[in-house]
This record gives sequence, C-alpha cells and structure tokens, in this order.
Amino acid sequence: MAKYTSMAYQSAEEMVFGTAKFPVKYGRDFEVGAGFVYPELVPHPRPGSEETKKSLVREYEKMVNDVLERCVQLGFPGIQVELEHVYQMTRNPDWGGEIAATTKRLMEDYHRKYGLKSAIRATIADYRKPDEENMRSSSALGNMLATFEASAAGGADNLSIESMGGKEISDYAIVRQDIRGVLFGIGVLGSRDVEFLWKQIVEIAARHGATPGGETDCAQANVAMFMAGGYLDKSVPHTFAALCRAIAAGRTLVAYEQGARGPTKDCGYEDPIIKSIAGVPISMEGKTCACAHADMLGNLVAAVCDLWSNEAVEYHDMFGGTTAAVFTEILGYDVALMNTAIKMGKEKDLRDIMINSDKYRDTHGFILSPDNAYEIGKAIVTNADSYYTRSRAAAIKAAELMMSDQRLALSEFEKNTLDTMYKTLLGLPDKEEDFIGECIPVYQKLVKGFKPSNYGL
Amino acid sequence: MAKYTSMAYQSAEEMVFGTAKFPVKYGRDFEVGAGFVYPELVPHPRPGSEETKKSLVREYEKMVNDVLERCVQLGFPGIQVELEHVYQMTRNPDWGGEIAATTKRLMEDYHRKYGLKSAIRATIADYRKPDEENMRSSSALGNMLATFEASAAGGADNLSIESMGGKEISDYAIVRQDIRGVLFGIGVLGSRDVEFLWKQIVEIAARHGATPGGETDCAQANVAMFMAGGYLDKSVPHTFAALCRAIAAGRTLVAYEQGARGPTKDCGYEDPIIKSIAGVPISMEGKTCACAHADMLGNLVAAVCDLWSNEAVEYHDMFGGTTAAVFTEILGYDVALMNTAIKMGKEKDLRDIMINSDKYRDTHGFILSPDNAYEIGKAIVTNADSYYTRSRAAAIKAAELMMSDQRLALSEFEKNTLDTMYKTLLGLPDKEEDFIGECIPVYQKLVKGFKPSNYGL
Amino acid sequence: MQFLDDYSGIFVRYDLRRERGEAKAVVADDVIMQQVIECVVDGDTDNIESVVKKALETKDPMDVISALVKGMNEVSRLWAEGVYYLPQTILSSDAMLAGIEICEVKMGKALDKKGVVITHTAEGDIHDLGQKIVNALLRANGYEVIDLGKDVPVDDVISAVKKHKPAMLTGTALMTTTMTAFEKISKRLAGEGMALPFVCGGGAVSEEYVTGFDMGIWGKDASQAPLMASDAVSGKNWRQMREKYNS
Amino acid sequence: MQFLDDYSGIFVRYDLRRERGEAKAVVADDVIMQQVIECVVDGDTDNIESVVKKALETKDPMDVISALVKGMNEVSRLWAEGVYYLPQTILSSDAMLAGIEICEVKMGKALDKKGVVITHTAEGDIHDLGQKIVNALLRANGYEVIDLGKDVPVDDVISAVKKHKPAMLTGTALMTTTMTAFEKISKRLAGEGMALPFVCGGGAVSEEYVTGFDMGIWGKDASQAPLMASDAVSGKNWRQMREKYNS
Ligand code: B12
Ligand code: B12
Repeated sequence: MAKYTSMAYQSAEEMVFGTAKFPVKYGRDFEVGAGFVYPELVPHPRPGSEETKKSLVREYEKMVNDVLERCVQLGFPGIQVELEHVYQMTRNPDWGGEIAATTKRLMEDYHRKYGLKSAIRATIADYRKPDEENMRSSSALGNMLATFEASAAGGADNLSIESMGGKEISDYAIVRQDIRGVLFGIGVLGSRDVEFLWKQIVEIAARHGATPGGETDCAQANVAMFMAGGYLDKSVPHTFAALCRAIAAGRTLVAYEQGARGPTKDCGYEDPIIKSIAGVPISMEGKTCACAHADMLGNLVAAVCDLWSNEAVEYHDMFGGTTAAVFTEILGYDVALMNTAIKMGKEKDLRDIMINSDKYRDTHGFILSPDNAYEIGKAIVTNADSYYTRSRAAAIKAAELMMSDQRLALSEFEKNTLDTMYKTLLGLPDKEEDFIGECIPVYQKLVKGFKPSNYGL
Repeated sequence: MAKYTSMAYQSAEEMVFGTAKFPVKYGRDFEVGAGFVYPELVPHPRPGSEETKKSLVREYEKMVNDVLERCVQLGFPGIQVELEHVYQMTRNPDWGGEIAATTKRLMEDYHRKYGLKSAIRATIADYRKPDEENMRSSSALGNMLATFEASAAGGADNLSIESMGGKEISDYAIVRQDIRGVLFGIGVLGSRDVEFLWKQIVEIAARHGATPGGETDCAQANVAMFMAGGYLDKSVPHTFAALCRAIAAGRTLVAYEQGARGPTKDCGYEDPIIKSIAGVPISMEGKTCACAHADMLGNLVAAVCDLWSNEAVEYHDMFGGTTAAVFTEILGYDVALMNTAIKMGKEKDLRDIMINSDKYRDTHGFILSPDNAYEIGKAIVTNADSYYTRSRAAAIKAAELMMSDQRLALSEFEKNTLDTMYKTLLGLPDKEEDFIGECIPVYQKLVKGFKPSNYGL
Repeated sequence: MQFLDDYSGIFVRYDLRRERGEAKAVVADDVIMQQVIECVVDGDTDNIESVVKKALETKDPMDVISALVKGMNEVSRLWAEGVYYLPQTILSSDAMLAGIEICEVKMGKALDKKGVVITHTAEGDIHDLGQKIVNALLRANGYEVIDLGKDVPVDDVISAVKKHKPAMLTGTALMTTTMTAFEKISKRLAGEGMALPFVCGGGAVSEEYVTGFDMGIWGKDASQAPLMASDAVSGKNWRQMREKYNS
Repeated sequence: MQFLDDYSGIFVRYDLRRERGEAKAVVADDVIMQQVIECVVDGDTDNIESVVKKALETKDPMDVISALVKGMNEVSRLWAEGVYYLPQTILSSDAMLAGIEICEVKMGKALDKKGVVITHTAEGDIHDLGQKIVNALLRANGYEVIDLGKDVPVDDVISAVKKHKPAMLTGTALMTTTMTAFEKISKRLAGEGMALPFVCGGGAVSEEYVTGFDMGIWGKDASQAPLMASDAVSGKNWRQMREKYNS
C-alpha cells in the first residue's frame, strides 16, 4: 500500500493557520485552507429528540438555523456545520440523509439571501463492536456505508468518520500502560481497519461528488488524552498519553493515503502532524471545545488550523441565546482574530503566541507544537516500510523530544514512565511481521473477543 | 464636585491589556493591571436554588469549587469570581454575606493547597424603582447598603454595583430615539445618582478594608446596545446606541471621582474611555460572554482590558463539565494568549489584531476602539464644567468620529439618524442649569413617576 | 496603531446588503386628512394636537380617528418591511393616541377598546423594558392595557385578573430566578378555576419553560403582542394560541 | 519560531507542587509471602504465577490469598495517596486475581465472593471504557461481576437482574441520547416490583439526571464502585446510598 515518504512542508516555520498546501473547495463558496480560517460548529440534539425521525429532523432544523442566523447577525463570512451522527442517525440511514438535506436547504436560503458561505460535514457513527462482531461484514458496517451514501445524496459536502479499528486492544492496553498493546491496537490494527474503511468511503464520495473528508483516532488517542486529564488526574500518565498520540498519527494518516482530502476531523489532535506530511487542511478544536471536553493545549492547537471547532455542544438555552448560537459566536470571533492577523501580515506572530501559551503546559501541547509535530512527521515518512515501523518511529521520536527538552518539566513519576516506555519501544522487533507474530497470541489470550481476521490477519 | 480634567495616558497608543496606570491589589496575591490579565468568572445560580438561603449558599459553593478546580487542572495562575447578586441576595443582606464568606473559604483552601491566586467581587443588586419610590431613602436602598456591609464583612474584596439612576427617563427615551432624554437620564440624573451612591459605598469599603470597585451603565447604555443588537435587528439604530454609550462614559466616570478604584465592572462597555481618563484597571467582556448576550465587538473590547469576563453563565452541565468550569477554561485560555503576548513583547501586535477584527464591524466597536475612546475621553475632560457638558461633549465627539471616518460603512437610515441626533445635540443649551430647567417639566409630563427630588433637584 | 483598509474575509456587512421595503405611501381624500395621517406616519408628536384640532373643525371625530388609525397601519407596514425601526413605531403610536384622545373629548365619550390586557413584570424583577414596549404596541393597536408595573407580587396579579377579567395576561421576566413566578401564577389561576392565555416573554424566558405549564404561551418578540391579543379577544383559548405561536 | 524561557504568568505547573504520599511499605512474616505481596504491589503479572505456586508448596492457600489481598490493599492506599496511577492499580489487580485463581485450583473450590454486581453500558452506546474500569476495580475488591457488555438492550438488563438478583446494578453512558435508557430500566424494574441500587455514571450522565428517577445513584468516578458495592451488599437501600453519595 502506497505510503507518504516525504513532507508536504519544507519546515515547520512554513506552517500557519488558514493556509494548507492542498486547499479543498466545496459547499456554497466554501474553500478551506485557501487563506482564511472558518468556524466549524457541531451541535448535538437534546436527549429525547432522537426518539422519532420527525423530532430529530426538527431539532437539527432549529439548531442549524440558530447557527446561520447568528453568523449573519454578527457578520461572519462563512461556517461549516458538522452533523456528528448520534447512533440513531447512522442506525437509520434515511435519518442521516434527511437531516443532511434539511441542513442544505437552510444553508441555501442563507446563501441566497445574504451570501453566507457554508458547508456540511457528515460524520457517520462507527458503531461496530470489534470484540463482538465481524468488522468487515457486520450489519453495522452495512448501515454505516448506506448512511454515507444517504448523507452524500442528501447534501453532505464532507464525509468523515471516527473509526474503531483496534479499539478492543487499545482499551485494554491504555489502562494498563502497555505501550506495546497500544502500538499494536492503534499502529497496526487501527491502520489496517482505516485502510479497509476508507477505500470504500472514498469510492462512495466519488460516486456522489462529495469530498472524502477526515478520520481521527478519537477512539484511542483521545481516550488516553482524556483519561490523562489535567494536573490533578491520576488515571493515565501524561507522557504515556503523548506517546499514544504520536502513534495515532500513523493510523490517521492512512485515510489520506487512501484518498481522503480533508478538512480533517476536528477531534484528531494528531492533525498538525498530518498537515506537515499530507498538506491537507485541518480542522482543530481547543479552548472553545471546553463545552465538550477539557484539554491542556487550548491555544496551541489552533496554531496551524484551517477550521476551528467546538467539538460538540448540546442544544440548550443560555442567557445569550441557544448554545448553538453562543458557540457559533465564540468560534466566529476566534477565527476573526486569526483572519485579521492574516490580513495584517501578523499571522506568524499570533501563531507563535498561541504556541508559547501551551507548549510547556503539558506533554500533549509539547509534541503537537508545530516544530515537534514536524519532527514526528519526519520520523513517520522516513520509516515508511510498514504501518508498524512508522508508528513506532513516531513514538520513539516523541519520547526523545520529551526527554531532551529541559523546558518541559516532568514529575518523577512521569519521567520514570517515559523512560520505561522508551526502553520498551526500543526493545520491540524491527519488522512488522515479527511484531504481529509476537502480539497476536499474547492479546488473543488477554483480550476476550479479539479476532485477527477482523483485520485481515 | 471635583472632576477629571486631564487624561491618565499620553496617548491611546500607550494603552494595552494587562497594564493600568493605577494597579489594584487585593484578595489572595491578586493584583490587577500590574502586567497580567486575569479571568473574571461570573456564575449564576439555577432557578429554584434561590428559594432558601441554604440551597443558594450550597449552589454557590458548588459553582465556585468547579471554577477553582478547573483553574488548577489547567494551570491558570489566578482568577476573580464575581458574585453578581440575584435579587434575593441583596434583599436579604445575610445571604449575600454568607455567600461571600463561603467563597472566601474555598479560595483560601485552594490558595493554601496550590498557591492559586484569587479575589472576590460582590455586585449588589440595585433594585430601587426610580419611578415608584424615593431613591435616596427607600428600604431597597437600606438593604443595598446593608448588603454591601455584609459582603465586605464576609470577605468580598471588591464592591461593585450596576446602578439605576435615571433609568425611568432613559427607558422612555431610548425606545423613542430621544437623544435629549438620554442625555438627561444618563448624563445628568444618572451621574447625580452615581455620586450619591458611591459616596456611601466608598465609605463602607473603607470601613471594612475592601476595595470600592466599579460602576457600569448597564441599566441604560447596555439596554440601547442590546436592543440595537445585530445586523438584522430593527429596534434601536446602532448609531444611536453608540451615542448612548459615549454619554454613559460621563456617568460611570463619577464613581471613580468618588473614590472607586476598580477593577471596573465587566459589563461597562464604556470602560476603555474610563481607563484613558482615570487609569484604573478595567474588567471587560466580549466574545466569551456570548453565554450572556451577543455583542459586535467580541475581540476589540479586550484590547485594553485588565480582567476578562463572561458576564454571567447559569449553572448547568455540559459534556465538558459544568458551565462554570467550561467558561473558566475558555476565559483562562483567552487570557493565557494575552499574557503570552506580553511575555513575548508582542502585546501591541495582539492588541492591534483585536482592534482590527471589530473596529468597523459596528458602531460600538468603532467608538470604543482605543484611538476613538481616547478622543472621546479628551472631549470629556476638556468639558468638565458639569456632568451635562461633558456627557454632551462625549456624544458630539462620538458623532463627529462616526461621520468623519469613511471606513465605517453606514446604511442610509443609520446615517440619517446620526445626522438628526448630531443636530439635536448641537442645538441643546450650553449650561447645565438651562438644560435641566428645560428637561424637568417636559419629562415630568411624559414619564409617569419621575421625581426630580430623587436626584436632589 | 496599525489599521487595515480592507476588511473582506474578516467580516461581511450583511446589513448593507439587505433590500429595503418601499418608502412611505400615504393616501387620503383631502389635504387636512392627509396632514393627520402624515403626523402619525412621521411620529410628529409636536404638531399632532394642532393638526387634529384643525381637522375636527370640519370633520367628524370618527373619520379623523380612522385617518389616525390608517396612518398607524401604514407605520406597521413600514416596520414590518424594515423601513422603520421600533422608535418610529412608538412615536407614531404616541402621536396617534394623542390624536384619538382629542377626538374622544370632542365626542364626549371614549372610543371603546378592542379588549382588555393585563401586563406585568415578574415579582423580584425590575427588567420592565420589554413590558413597556408591549404596553406601547398594545395601546397603539387599540387595546386597553392595565399596566401592573414591575416586581409585581403573584397575589396582585391574581386579584387584578379577578377584578378586570382580561382577555389576555402577559408577564415579562429577564431572570431565570424570577420567571419561576409565572408557574405559580398559572397554578393559582387554575386553582381559582380561571383559564386565560398567559403570554410570557423576556430574555431569560424560554419556549421550553413557558410551554411547560398550563395557560403559558411563549412570546418571542413584543411585536407579536397585538396579534396575540386579537386572537385572545376573538375567543381563541390558550391551547389554540400555544399551537399557533409555539410549535 | 520564537520560544520563551520563562513561562511564569502564563501557566503554573501545579502538578509539580503537589506533595507525594510516602512510598510503598510492604510487610510480611516471611520471604516467600513478601514476594507474593510484592508481585501484587508491583503489578508483576509475569512472575505472579511462579511465585504463588512456590508459596503454595509451603503455605495454606487461604494464607496466600490473604497475602495477595494484603498487597492489593497497599496498592489501594498508594492510589488514594496519589503515588500510583490507575494502570498500576489495574495491573496489580490482574496479578492478584491470577494468584487467587491458582490458589482456588489448589483448594479445589472457588473463594466465595463478597457479592454480585451487574454492570452494563447503555443501549445504543459503545462507550464502555468506564464500565471496563468499574469491572476491574470491583473484581479487584472481591465482587463477582456479571458484565453484560456495551449497547445492552433494556430487556436484557431486566432479565439479567431477575436471573442473578445482584446486590447492585451499574450503568454507563457517555451520550445524553443513550442515557435515557437508565430511566426506562428504573421504570421497568419498579414495574416488576424490584428495587435495588442502580449506580449510573459516564461522561454525559449528570447527578441532576440520575437523581431524577427511582433507584438512581450517580457515580462520579469508577473508584467509588467498590465502596458502593460494599454498601449495597451490607444492606443499604438506594435512598440511603443516594443520600450518602449524591448530596
Ligand atoms: C438592561 C439590563 C438591566 C437593566 C434593566 C433596565 C430595564 N428597565 O429593564 C438593569 C441595570 C436595571 C439591570 C439590573 C439587573 N440585571 Co440585568 N440585564 C439587562 C440586560 C443587559 C438587557 C435587558 C434588556 O433590557 N433587554 C431589552 C429588552 C427589550 O428585551 P426583553 O425584555 O427581553 O424583551 C424582548 C423580548 O423578550 C420580548 N418580550 C419581553 N416581554 C414580553 C412579553 C410579551 C407578551 C411578548 C409577546 C414579548 C415579550 O420582546 C422584547 C423584544 O421586542 C440583560 C442582558 C440579557 N442577556 O438579557 C441583563 C440581565 C437580564 N440582567 C441580569 C441581572 C443578573 C441583573 C441584576 C440582578 C444585576 C445586579 N446584580 O444588579 C439586576 C436585577 C435586579 C432585579 N431585581 O431585577 C442577568 C439575569 C441573569 C439571570 N439570572 O437570569 C442578565 C441576563 C445579564 C446577564 N447575562 O447576566 N439589568
Ligand atoms: C473516547 C471516545 C469515544 C470512543 C469510545 C471508546 C470506548 N471504548 O469507550 C469512540 C471513538 C468509539 C467514540 C465514539 C463515539 N462517540 Co465518543 N467520545 C469519546 C470521548 C473522547 C472520551 C470518552 C472516554 O472514554 N472517557 C474516559 C472514560 C474512562 O470516562 P467515563 O466513561 O466517563 O468514565 C468515568 C466516569 O464517568 C466514571 N464512570 C463511568 N461509568 C461509571 C459507572 C459507575 C458505577 C461509577 C461509579 C462510575 C462510572 O468513572 C470513569 C472515571 O473513573 C468522549 C468525550 C467526552 N467528553 O466524554 C466522546 C463522546 C462521549 N463521544 C461522543 C460521540 C457523539 C460519539 C459518537 C456518536 C461519534 C460518532 N459520530 O462517531 C460515537 C458513538 C457511537 C455510539 N453508538 O456509541 C460525544 C457524546 C455526545 C452526546 N450526545 O452525549 C462525546 C461526549 C464527545 C463530544 N463532546 O461530542 N467516542
């Protein structure tokens, strides 16, 4: 399978928000990565509204209208709305399709009336259960593909997914600080499943003139980051979570090797690495996704973004309007700041301010700081023999970066964890087949329901 | 009464976020305007919790704890919490007092455990009814003063208020586009009531070693701005709302002439003008107060702030935690960006980016852009004969600025409104006594319940 | 400070793009009536008195009144089409009401109103601006408004309803901590066996909340009040009105 | 790119300031038991088997088990004091459980559990990580866990409760659109005349929501599960437990 063997950018210094090597154009006068950053608003339906198709469609109609109206009220030039499917929308393909169609109709009204630029991302819910079903032929998979079709037909401009491949292993490994398991679950199994899925998504997109958008390792790297949490949490060491993230880059990259063109999926925190390699426009989330989850790189993560997202906010009333309108407003001003900087020729000043805000706040911000992300990207493209070799190389590079920068303060415990993980990584086989051969029996014994055949093994 | 006759700053260029001419120190290692910007988080209790003292105190305990915990989780150096009284907290002075004490206890815990810097602002609810009661002797006033005492005794570091003087007139005038009435209600009556109130607040603060904080013309200028709304609203012309704001600066300024030292009250959008004259640290709100209300200067309004606020957010759960924690996170990263810029020596670059984002988005951003705010400030200090003369001068200057800058696009309707208002302003008497003499009979006839004696007239 | 000349990509002035409705078009049978109408359309509160008095020298009071109302209808159209803003509307209504008062004096009797509406702002809440606008617009449309003012205790609302038997009751609240009074009012009214459309509005008040208790109808914008009042007067019950305005 | 050397004023590394609890302190009567304990404390799943087998050559299985448990208690202390993170705890529990299994074989009978707990992740929801942690911690503390897995239909939960009569039921949901199943379960159980503590947790699940239906007790963190289970086993009813954990 063809893999990236070179970087899209000459250097990290070249990377900045608003511009990508390969801009993407779709929707209503909407172009991403072509010089401006746009907000991406993700609204979530209220509990109960998912009970019938009618009530769910109505819910989306209200939410999307609030988003578009607030844009016009405040003068925002354009916006992307993500339809992040709740289970019911993918379980019933026609639901997802009709919601996409309704969203498109509203967007066309606002475009006609005011010239508001807009686009739709449909993110299908991957509800396959790796440890319970056959991931390459289950009915869940059938529904997912049918929903991609229905969404594209309905008017989705960008097709995306948060896929699950390797999750049964990574779930086991992350809570046991088992870096080998993470490498196997994310780097090998995850990558293989992404390859399997995206072949088909790209094909569906092509058939409907939609754009194959983005993948994310939410299922694995975000679990680790999420559990690592803040300064007071004691669930997963932050250095370990950072290694999971580096490994995830190799997995997410597969989607773009299969033909996905971005903008990438907002919750893929590994995307700065992806952008350095693939040059696709990336959607990121940080401080303004606090409504969805906390992270420790709220500003830094915007440094090289092309879309800026809130990840997800449930629809409710606030003093200032509905949450959909409120977060549209915050995102809209966030990107207005970035776009103003661009127009003033100060975008790199603002980028550097964002970076310095969080580069040494925590390990995640550290490895995703564009300079370090770029280094990890280089480790990936120069170790392209296999999914395994490049993921492992990414982890080793991330570890070395963390160990070598004195400005990154680490507690004793974090340091020790990092050292142990680093040694383990170095001790692993060099060839993918050897690694796979070593892992399969081990994890078949440890993880109930793990079936290598789910990954063509 | 002594009035400001000179500017605190040599030029607008000198003004920037994080630094004020006269920093204020209080609370737990908390200093405002001394080189860094801090977040100011304002939580609001859920409906129902106000029914008993016990439930309301408990509600605040939870909210404040969520705020402080999120600060430590993410590494924020410090925060101010505003206790913006709901009716019941001022109506029952001991409620306000106990809530301040509870907040202080929690803050001391976090300061001891982690060294988190913190401070408390208590904003008493002014629930006097100008058109129904004697504002200088009503029981409401009695409760308000008692609540200032109780709050200061309980541990409030900063005493603030959104006062009501002149509201009966401005409410009548704003919806009728009657600029004379606005000048009378805000510039004259409002200023006189602020003088009356702040003499007493300053005295109470002194007695308890608390800091007399800030005033705001929320009652009047915010009504106008709020009703002017966005591009689609047709309630109050945006040029008219901007004139109301300029007039409000003269009114709010009185508090500082009476001894208030700031940081000012977040919802006083007129504060950039105040800072240019008085040099006090100012608390501002913009994009991250979208939870409370929309405004059209989300970034610009942060350009010269010293505290950065969310105005108010009701306590509820979101995916990412409670609203109190979520908005603490967003504000915290907003100020981290500003503080990083300061450390990098790029604060004026960031300031200018903020300004250019909104200076020409709408009239409010235009007149509050530091350069224009400074000009309006000069008009105020050079026309200091009376509250009336300086407020009128501020309005005339604001009008001239709007008329003379070609980059500020205005619809025909807005232009005409502005011209008419400008002519009216020029046609008004030069002396305060003449103006008052002209207005009293007119508004006694038009506004039921208006009593000049409420203002010592 | 550095300033840009070109703001494209940062914001779009959608307000300038919007097409305006056609300008005022007032038609009257003769000059003086024309002046009466214009006084209303222009919200000319200074001259309305003299003009109406002049008209009454030759015209029947009822005809003058219908001219005043005609002017006000034109104003409503201009507002609806976005030519006028709220203040123009309120000034016109001030003018019209002043004119009508003069005609009533001449007739020696008050014009009978379309119906009675009681308005109030919730107990503990002094945010009465929305209510004031509602009052103005209802009066402009010929309803008798009984204004209970702001911070009105639940008891006072109940007894006022008993006393005046209004076609509709309205409540304004801008604080979630005061709007809870509306639910109490609804329960009390039901307890007393009364049922009428209770339109609640105000910044903090959500459709979700208001449609959660009996009689509650959510009012999004003050401009809806007159239409709601006419529905109430013409006998629609609160369920029908909720169906119409809240779904 | 320009980088700062001094970050004071931008962020504070509170994590470095925190005082750590004292390090491991394990005490055993003799060498081999000491090794057993250390295997658990170090979460040494590779050597636990050989060490326990060696111990069993000279020791009574029940004594070895209590050594294993002793080690696990030490681990819980280290976790509570912030010396250990979750993974250390889970690995230790893996080791302890492996050791116990060997002892049970030797005894020829299974150790009787403290009680039965049924866990599940809500219908339509595949976010089962929280549940997996809960499972591990309950097992580590000697409870029999009946793991219904993820995306479990309401019916299956009901029939499992009927069949196994657990002391406690747990549910995990990370989506507000799936947590609604918990309320249905509560109603169904009540309908069938059953009442037991139903602890619900998961990112999207709020105390407000869970305490809104009968039997519901809100679980903030998986680490609470063992204590909650022991309360349930020792006969506390759901009201008492809600009182204890949710107020
Ligand atoms: C101006 C203002 C004030 C002014 C009020 C002036 C006045 N005469 O009303 C003053 C300064 C007095 C004030 C005081 C306070 N305020 Co105040 N205030 C505001 C502000 C900025 C604007 C409100 C306003 O006038 N809007 C314009 C009017 C026209 O809008 P409206 O009333 O909603 O009406 C519109 C619609 O709702 C509708 N409508 C309304 N009623 C009806 C009825 C019917 C029948 C229909 C059909 C339609 C309808 O029509 C109107 C449009 O056409 C809001 C901000 C906000 N987000 O709302 C805060 C706000 C309402 N205030 C708030 C607070 C907390 C206070 C204080 C407690 C602050 C303090 N500690 O001093 C005190 C209140 C004391 C008390 N006991 O009431 C909070 C309430 C928070 C909460 N818990 O809900 C808000 C939301 C600000 C915030 N985000 O924190 N406030
Ligand atoms: C990782 C993750 C995933 C992974 C799940 C991996 C796994 N094995 O669980 C994957 C990628 C599969 C996933 C998929 C989806 N996800 Co998801 N996901 C997350 C994420 C980032 C982290 C969740 C997590 O694992 N946290 C770590 C665990 C340990 O925490 P926890 O489960 O809450 O458990 C803790 C406590 O709650 C407690 N606890 C939990 N249960 C119990 C029980 C008891 C008895 C006790 C005492 C305590 C307790 O203990 C634990 C701590 O010790 C969240 C973000 C967030 N804000 O939650 C989104 C999130 C939950 N996902 C979300 C969504 C929308 C989805 C998808 C629909 C997206 C899509 N379109 O593909 C699909 C779901 C499809 C489906 N049908 O379920 C939304 C849910 C929004 C909503 N409506 O509520 C969230 C909130 C993200 C967001 N902000 O939008 N997701």
